[in-house]
Amino acid sequence: MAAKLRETPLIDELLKGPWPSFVKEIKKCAQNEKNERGSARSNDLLGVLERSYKETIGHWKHGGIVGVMGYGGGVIGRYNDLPEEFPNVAHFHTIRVNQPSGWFYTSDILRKLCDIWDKHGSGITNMHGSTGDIVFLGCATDDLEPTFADLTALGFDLGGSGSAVRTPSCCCGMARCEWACYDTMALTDDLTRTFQDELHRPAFPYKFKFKMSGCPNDCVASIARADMSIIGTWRDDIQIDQKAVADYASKLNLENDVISRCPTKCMSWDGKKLSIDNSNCVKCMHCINAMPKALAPGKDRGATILLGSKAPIIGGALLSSVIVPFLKIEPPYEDIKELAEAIWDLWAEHGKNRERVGEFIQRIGMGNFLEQIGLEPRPEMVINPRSNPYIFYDQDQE
Amino acid sequence: MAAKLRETPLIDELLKGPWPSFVKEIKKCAQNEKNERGSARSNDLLGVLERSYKETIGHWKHGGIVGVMGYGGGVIGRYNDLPEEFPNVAHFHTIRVNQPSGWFYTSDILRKLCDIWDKHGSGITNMHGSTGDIVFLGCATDDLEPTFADLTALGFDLGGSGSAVRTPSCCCGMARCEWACYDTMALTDDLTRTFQDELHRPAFPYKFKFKMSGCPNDCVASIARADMSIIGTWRDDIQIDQKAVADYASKLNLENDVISRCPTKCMSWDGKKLSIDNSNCVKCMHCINAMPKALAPGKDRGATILLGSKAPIIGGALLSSVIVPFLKIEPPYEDIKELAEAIWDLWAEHGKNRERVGEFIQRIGMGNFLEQIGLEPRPEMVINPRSNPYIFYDQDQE
Amino acid sequence: MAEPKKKRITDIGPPSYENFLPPIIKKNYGKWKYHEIIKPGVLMHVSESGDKLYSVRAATPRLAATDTIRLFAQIADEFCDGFLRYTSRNNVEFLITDEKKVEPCIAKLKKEGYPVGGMGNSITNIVHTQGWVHCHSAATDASGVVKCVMDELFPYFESMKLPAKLRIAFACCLNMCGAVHCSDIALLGVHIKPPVVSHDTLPAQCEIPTTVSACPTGAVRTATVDGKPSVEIVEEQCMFCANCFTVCPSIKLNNPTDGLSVWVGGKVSNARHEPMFSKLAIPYIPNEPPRWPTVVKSVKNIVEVYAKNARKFERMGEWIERIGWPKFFELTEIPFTKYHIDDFTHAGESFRRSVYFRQSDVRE
Amino acid sequence: MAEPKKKRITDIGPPSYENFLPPIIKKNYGKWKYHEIIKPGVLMHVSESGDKLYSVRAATPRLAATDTIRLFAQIADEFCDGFLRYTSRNNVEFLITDEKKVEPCIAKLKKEGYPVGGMGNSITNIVHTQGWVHCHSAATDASGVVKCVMDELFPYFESMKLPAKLRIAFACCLNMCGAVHCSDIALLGVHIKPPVVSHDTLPAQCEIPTTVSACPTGAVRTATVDGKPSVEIVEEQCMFCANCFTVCPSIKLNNPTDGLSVWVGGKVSNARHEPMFSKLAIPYIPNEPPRWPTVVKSVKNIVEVYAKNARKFERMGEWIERIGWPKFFELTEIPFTKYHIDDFTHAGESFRRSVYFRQSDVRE
Ligand code: SRM
Ligand code: SRM
Ligand code: SRM
Ligand code: SRM
Ligand code: SF4
Ligand code: SF4
Ligand code: SF4
Ligand code: SF4
Ligand code: SF4
Ligand code: SF4
Ligand code: SF4
Ligand code: SF4
Repeated sequence: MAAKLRETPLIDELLKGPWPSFVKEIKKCAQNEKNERGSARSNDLLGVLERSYKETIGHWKHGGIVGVMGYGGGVIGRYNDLPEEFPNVAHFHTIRVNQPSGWFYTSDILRKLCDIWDKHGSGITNMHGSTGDIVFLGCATDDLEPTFADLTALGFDLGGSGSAVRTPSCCCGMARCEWACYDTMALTDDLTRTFQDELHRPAFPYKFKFKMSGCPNDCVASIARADMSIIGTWRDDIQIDQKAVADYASKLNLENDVISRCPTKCMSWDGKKLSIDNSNCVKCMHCINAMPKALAPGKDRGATILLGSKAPIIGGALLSSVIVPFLKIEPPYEDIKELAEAIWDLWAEHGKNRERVGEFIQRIGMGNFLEQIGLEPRPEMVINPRSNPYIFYDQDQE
Repeated sequence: MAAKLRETPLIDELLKGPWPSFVKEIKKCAQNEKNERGSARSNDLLGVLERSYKETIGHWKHGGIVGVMGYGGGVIGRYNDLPEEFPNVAHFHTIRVNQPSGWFYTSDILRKLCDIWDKHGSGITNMHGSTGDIVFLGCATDDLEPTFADLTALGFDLGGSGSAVRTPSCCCGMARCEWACYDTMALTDDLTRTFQDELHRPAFPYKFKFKMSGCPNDCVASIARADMSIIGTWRDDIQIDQKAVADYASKLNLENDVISRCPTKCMSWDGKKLSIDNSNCVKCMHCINAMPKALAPGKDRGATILLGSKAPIIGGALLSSVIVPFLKIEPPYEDIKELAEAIWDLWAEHGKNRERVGEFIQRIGMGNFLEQIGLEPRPEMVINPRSNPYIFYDQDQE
Repeated sequence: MAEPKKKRITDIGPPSYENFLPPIIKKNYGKWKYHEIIKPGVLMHVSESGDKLYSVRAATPRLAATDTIRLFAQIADEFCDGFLRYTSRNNVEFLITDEKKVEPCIAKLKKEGYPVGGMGNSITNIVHTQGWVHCHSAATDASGVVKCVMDELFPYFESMKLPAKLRIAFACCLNMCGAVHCSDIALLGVHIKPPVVSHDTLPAQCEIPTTVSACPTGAVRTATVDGKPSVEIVEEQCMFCANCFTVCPSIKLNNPTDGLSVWVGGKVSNARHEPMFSKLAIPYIPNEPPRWPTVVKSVKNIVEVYAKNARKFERMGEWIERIGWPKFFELTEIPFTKYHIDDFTHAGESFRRSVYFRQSDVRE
Repeated sequence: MAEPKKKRITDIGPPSYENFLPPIIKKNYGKWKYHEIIKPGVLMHVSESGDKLYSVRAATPRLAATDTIRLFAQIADEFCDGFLRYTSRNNVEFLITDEKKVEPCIAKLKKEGYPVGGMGNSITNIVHTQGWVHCHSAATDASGVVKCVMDELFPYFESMKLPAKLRIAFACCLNMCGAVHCSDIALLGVHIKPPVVSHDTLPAQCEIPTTVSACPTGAVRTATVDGKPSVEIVEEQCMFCANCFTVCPSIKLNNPTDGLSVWVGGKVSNARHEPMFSKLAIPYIPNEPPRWPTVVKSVKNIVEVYAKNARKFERMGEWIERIGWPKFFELTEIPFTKYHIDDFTHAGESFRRSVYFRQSDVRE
């Protein structure tokens, strides 16, 4: 039977209001009769949180090295700094469980995941973590291995942490979106499987994230949050259904809402026919977004590969930058895998500790980087050529 | 009588073609009968040049410290590395003579300048140097002081060199341009006079250039080439002569050439009347440039003051950046002078050797810089606020 | 109940997504033709075959009890043959084939307290992080602030009346796990006091060279304290990034003076305008639990000014770019301070290097 | 002839410009109403009073013999009551009040070899520097290259048929005295071999710490050579900026392998588009005196492609921005190399951080 709930007047204020309440979720766990140990943990979590709310300061300490046998990642260690007062959360680790591509589930599989977590942990989850994992929040050190055993038995495995490949993620792509220029879910699944070793046994200078978006709308924020961003695009003409355009013309202000919003002004509408100068289209998606029934990406589809985005620590945030302007994305994806491996080899050898790929490229120079991984320089890789005159001319040739 | 001209088959190729030839100019000097010593110098210069053309390498050495008494600048020392072969250009210094504002001359004053230079130097000049000076090119060390005496007697003085204020320069402004938003020539003249000491006696970490342009067309490239750029602008409404607009409408394609080229799209033309949303005008000048008879800058005129442009050595080139969004420019210009002096005081104290003001501001931070010189931060100073989260929060206040 | 010892399974990766796709998706995979948002929170995708899939999107607080997940499973069984998915922003989507089940599904979700919306030109769920619930690094709570902000912005979740999508993200420290660097509005926990070093424990817990080199500004210096090797912090050089804290457990940065900053104008999509970073709007707001009134008010103000002034299809950053930052500060009445002017490595790139700006005609 | 000793005059500054203004300018100072370019090289300014001033602009090679200046003085006497001025780009302008004198003045100038033009949508004089005529730092000649380029582009000086103004600048080394960093087309002398150190003379001539710290990449290191203090150059780290050479006379950088690079798309004015830096088009062309055929051909090619493709009022940089750099390289047939991708301090700012570019539909 679950223990009596702690008194938490401050965080109880967060039970009010229309938005679903995380405090209610923690309380559900604290009152979960199926899960006695877990409910005690959740109850102590309420206490810790109430205390933080009173003191305006957190009560968690640096994690130590905890994990499951043979894996270097997948678990984030976490300890409380008030273990006397809150013994049930003295250690309160998280387990990152690799989600299925596109976050599709059946009710059946979700229930089985819940069973495992109720058996071993706090019952608190994040659906999902910011990288994409199913996050089991609040596991004692001793429970890690049994949880892992049950997870693998169900067909799940851990996600990444530390200086390793991180759990790849993707938009729903072809499963439910008409704009997907390649099969994001299939590629994500394949890369995840191919790079299990790189994912579970950190061997890089720092973390490496993959994110796949099916089109330039970039619904997994790949360009901002992935060391390798694979973003769908096309290189032939936008498909136009002129009749459907005409229908939109009666609902939308075609001139204001579409034509004049095209960043390269490459569209025109004569009242009857929409024309697009596709050679000047930068594939921004706006016109297609605005008229999904009338327009669609071209038929010669593939993706642009970009490298290097990351959060600001420590040189400032980066967005990914173009490394392969266009690539057809087809199984078995050997070209992408070889590219990733070539990059890792170079970076593993020459990267500094805690230096992300994006920072590494900037430090050694894009020109050198391309030469090392065997890619040709292309003007699509830059907004503009250099403006400073500090050119490292090769000395070995005239 | 002038010596026999040296044989210069290579550079003689540069006598051909429609563009006026500098080789012809040097030859004129080498044959100048009024100036025997000077013509010998010019003749040797032809020889040096021919040699460089043959060997594809220059023959000038680092300058030493040469100059006129009591001045730290105004002369660039220059020595030849083949003094045996070309004795008349063994030393071949340049004298920078401060031009009158706007480069206006009378035939009379030009002749008098020529007389001085024929008397003491090679007869070769640059009209003008890149900073704006009248450049006398090719003076022997002993001739410096006499040249200077004759120049000052004529009412001229030296320009700047070294770590000092450099010769200020300006566009012709109100003298001959209808767009001048302040009197560039008067300000240039006044600043030059006020800062004679700073110009002649280097006391800064590095050079400091002033350039004044009367409007955002910036005909002296002030924003690219001056540590302090003073560029005319206005803040009320563009003056419109609707009748004249209508006249242009028959010559220009108003829609394509003017309206659609406005960077903020703040203009419209209904076939009869031109309207401008002046609150969105960024004072780019395009519409005014395109229709000078119809449009003119507003009446509430002044200037924007910007700081810090420079060539790339060594951190990369900079353009000047806004420090005072708008200032009325009126004699005696105390506000501008005080601002310049406040900047120099700070920079002289904290600047590194060979650090230009633009680099200095970036190193110490614009926020600190503004605080030190007593200016308020204004959003006009930036393209956008910071995107990195590395904020140096003050510790002395809560 | 002890289970019989089995061979240890490792490196299998996640189960294939194919196991979890509803038949309508399997059939129409890669063959969707177009979509329509038929009402707030309800997407209809139409396939080349004419098949129609209805997705009902409901909010979650992301932090979910197993019992809540079970509740969603039950709802999926009731309306969607057991098929559902989560989105990249922590919403849950019920994948319905039978149009008639759409309304009952919505009704059920609302009844259980999981409102439907976050589609089209709305404010959807806030991408966020751990905060005081789990992370050692947090300068503020995450879930609590998110809850208070979304309570206030709730009408924008349930409707589609904004000029464009408005994405809010939250991160509790400068590590920015919520990837707030490219959001229309970003909330970011900040430390504003320099780290405190435990000289006693440091020699045992930290690698001193790593700690020294972790500091991007060189503010961490080696020092000898009471005869023992340690480090000291040159306070004027610290900009509170917490990188020294990340690598050394004997350095403490959390402080009751911690608070939040507000950033605006970032985006990720390529639509119309290239992706943009978020830019600083408000440098510091103190932590005010439990309901963070100042943050909530500030965000609401920015949303309302944007909603009132932006043109159709204009994301926050596009709008600000059109009107100019001086106007943004004027309209929102947020004071512009020296903190807004970048002074880090690439600071100079953000200086206004032209005379190309709107002159205000207010006399000085 | 010895003059009597006078008190030494210093710090008087230049004579006041007021001494040199023609009466029509004094009268109408600040009261000009509008202007017209009545034909190539001839500006007419009309004042509020109705007065008209004609300015005839003639090319000079900048490097001028005193006799040439005397010639200009004489022409000014003949047509302009002795009034003339120089422009910010080394042209000379004859300030004529009497319209009837315009044509004779032009005729005289042409006859003397100083052509009239450089106004409106033309190519005006090339801003340039000393080159082998005077500077120790020069990687190439200045006046010679300028002469050859302008000989070739001469029709563009005399006409106004370009889409917009096209400004060319020239600098003979990376110090860029010609301020080539913001020009439509810029020619820049470059060294491509590392400096050579005279270890013999160095101890006497150079301050070693200054020399070491002058190098932005840390390629200059202290060294002991033959028992004497000196410096050595780490060749792989050198990008040939010549800064060590500037501060130390015992370092030599000039080399017969020196050459030129070509840059495009910069501008200074705020018209339509903010000022822009020039960007690298051609990394290296060897010095080919006396007529520099490759440079001339390359510049001409760029001008012609621009002239053919740009829209009215579009400066080089605006045009390239509209069509995109890949297209620029395609149209000009200039190869894109690794040198074009920036790798200095702010390199990352020039990377394409979006998928926002024109996809060429050529199969890979
Ligand atoms: C759990 C999660 C936040 C969440 O609530 O969702 C998370 C939590 C932590 N992140 Fe993160 N990061 C999480 C996604 C991210 C993301 C977003 C993404 O992956 O799309 C980013 C920004 C993108 C990027 O990778 O740059 C991110 C950027 C960081 C950084 C800064 C890295 C950088 O190069 O700038 C750190 C600092 C570090 O690595 O030392 C960090 C470090 C951490 C640590 C391990 C704290 C630390 O300093 O050791 C956090 C553990 C928190 C805890 O105790 O629970 N986390 N972290 C996310 C992972 C869940 C999952 O696996 O699905
Ligand atoms: C004569 C002149 C070039 C010309 O042919 O017109 C010139 C000539 C020299 N410049 Fe310059 N600069 C001249 C205008 C410029 C300009 C243009 C301007 O002022 O508008 C610039 C770019 C703008 C700027 O200031 O950044 C310029 C940027 C430099 C630099 C790089 C400074 C920097 O901070 O990046 C140097 C290197 C140095 O200072 O050591 C330099 C150095 C030099 C030296 C003194 C060479 C040296 O390393 O000591 C040259 C002497 C040449 C000689 O022997 O005749 N010169 N120099 C120009 C001055 C004439 C005059 O007084 O009117
Ligand atoms: C379900 C989801 C993908 C997934 O696999 O999970 C998704 C699904 C769709 N997105 Fe998205 N987007 C999703 C996250 C994103 C993100 C990522 C993010 O916000 O972190 C972005 C980038 C946002 C940014 O730029 O900051 C994103 C930018 C877009 C855009 C571009 C909008 C713009 O004008 O900038 C579109 C086009 C549109 O809506 O017109 C779009 C369009 C769509 C469409 C219409 C695509 C389709 O045909 O099915 C889907 C419904 C849109 C809607 O919700 O209004 N989606 N979409 C994600 C839902 C998140 C949520 O729960 O709210
Ligand atoms: C005489 C001079 C100023 C001086 O005091 O010496 C001058 C004079 C005029 N400029 Fe200029 N500009 C002069 C150098 C410049 C410069 C500086 C430079 O080139 O180094 C610029 C900046 C160039 C740049 O952006 O790189 C400059 C950018 C302009 C512009 C903007 C053009 C644009 O579209 O970007 C205009 C407006 C126009 O022409 O429509 C302009 C317009 C004018 C007008 C029409 C102004 C007027 O009403 O009198 C003058 C005649 C223009 C013409 O030549 O076509 N002037 N003008 C300079 C002549 C140089 C020469 O001999 O060729
Ligand atoms: S990124 Fe493109 S393909 Fe993927 S879900 Fe978003 S709109 Fe669809
Ligand atoms: S996708 Fe974007 S760039 Fe291309 S035509 Fe449509 S709006 Fe224009
Ligand atoms: S900068 Fe403006 S005011 Fe000065 S000459 Fe040029 S156009 Fe006229
Ligand atoms: S000056 Fe420029 S911004 Fe202002 S109205 Fe004219 S074209 Fe538009
Ligand atoms: S943003 Fe910082 S405090 Fe929040 S979860 Fe990530 S590392 Fe922890
Ligand atoms: S918080 Fe950051 S800036 Fe401050 S001392 Fe630590 S690492 Fe250095
Ligand atoms: S650009 Fe270089 S070589 Fe040319 S004059 Fe200036 S310093 Fe001398
Ligand atoms: S030329 Fe420049 S980069 Fe090369 S050694 Fe000298 S200072 Fe360093």
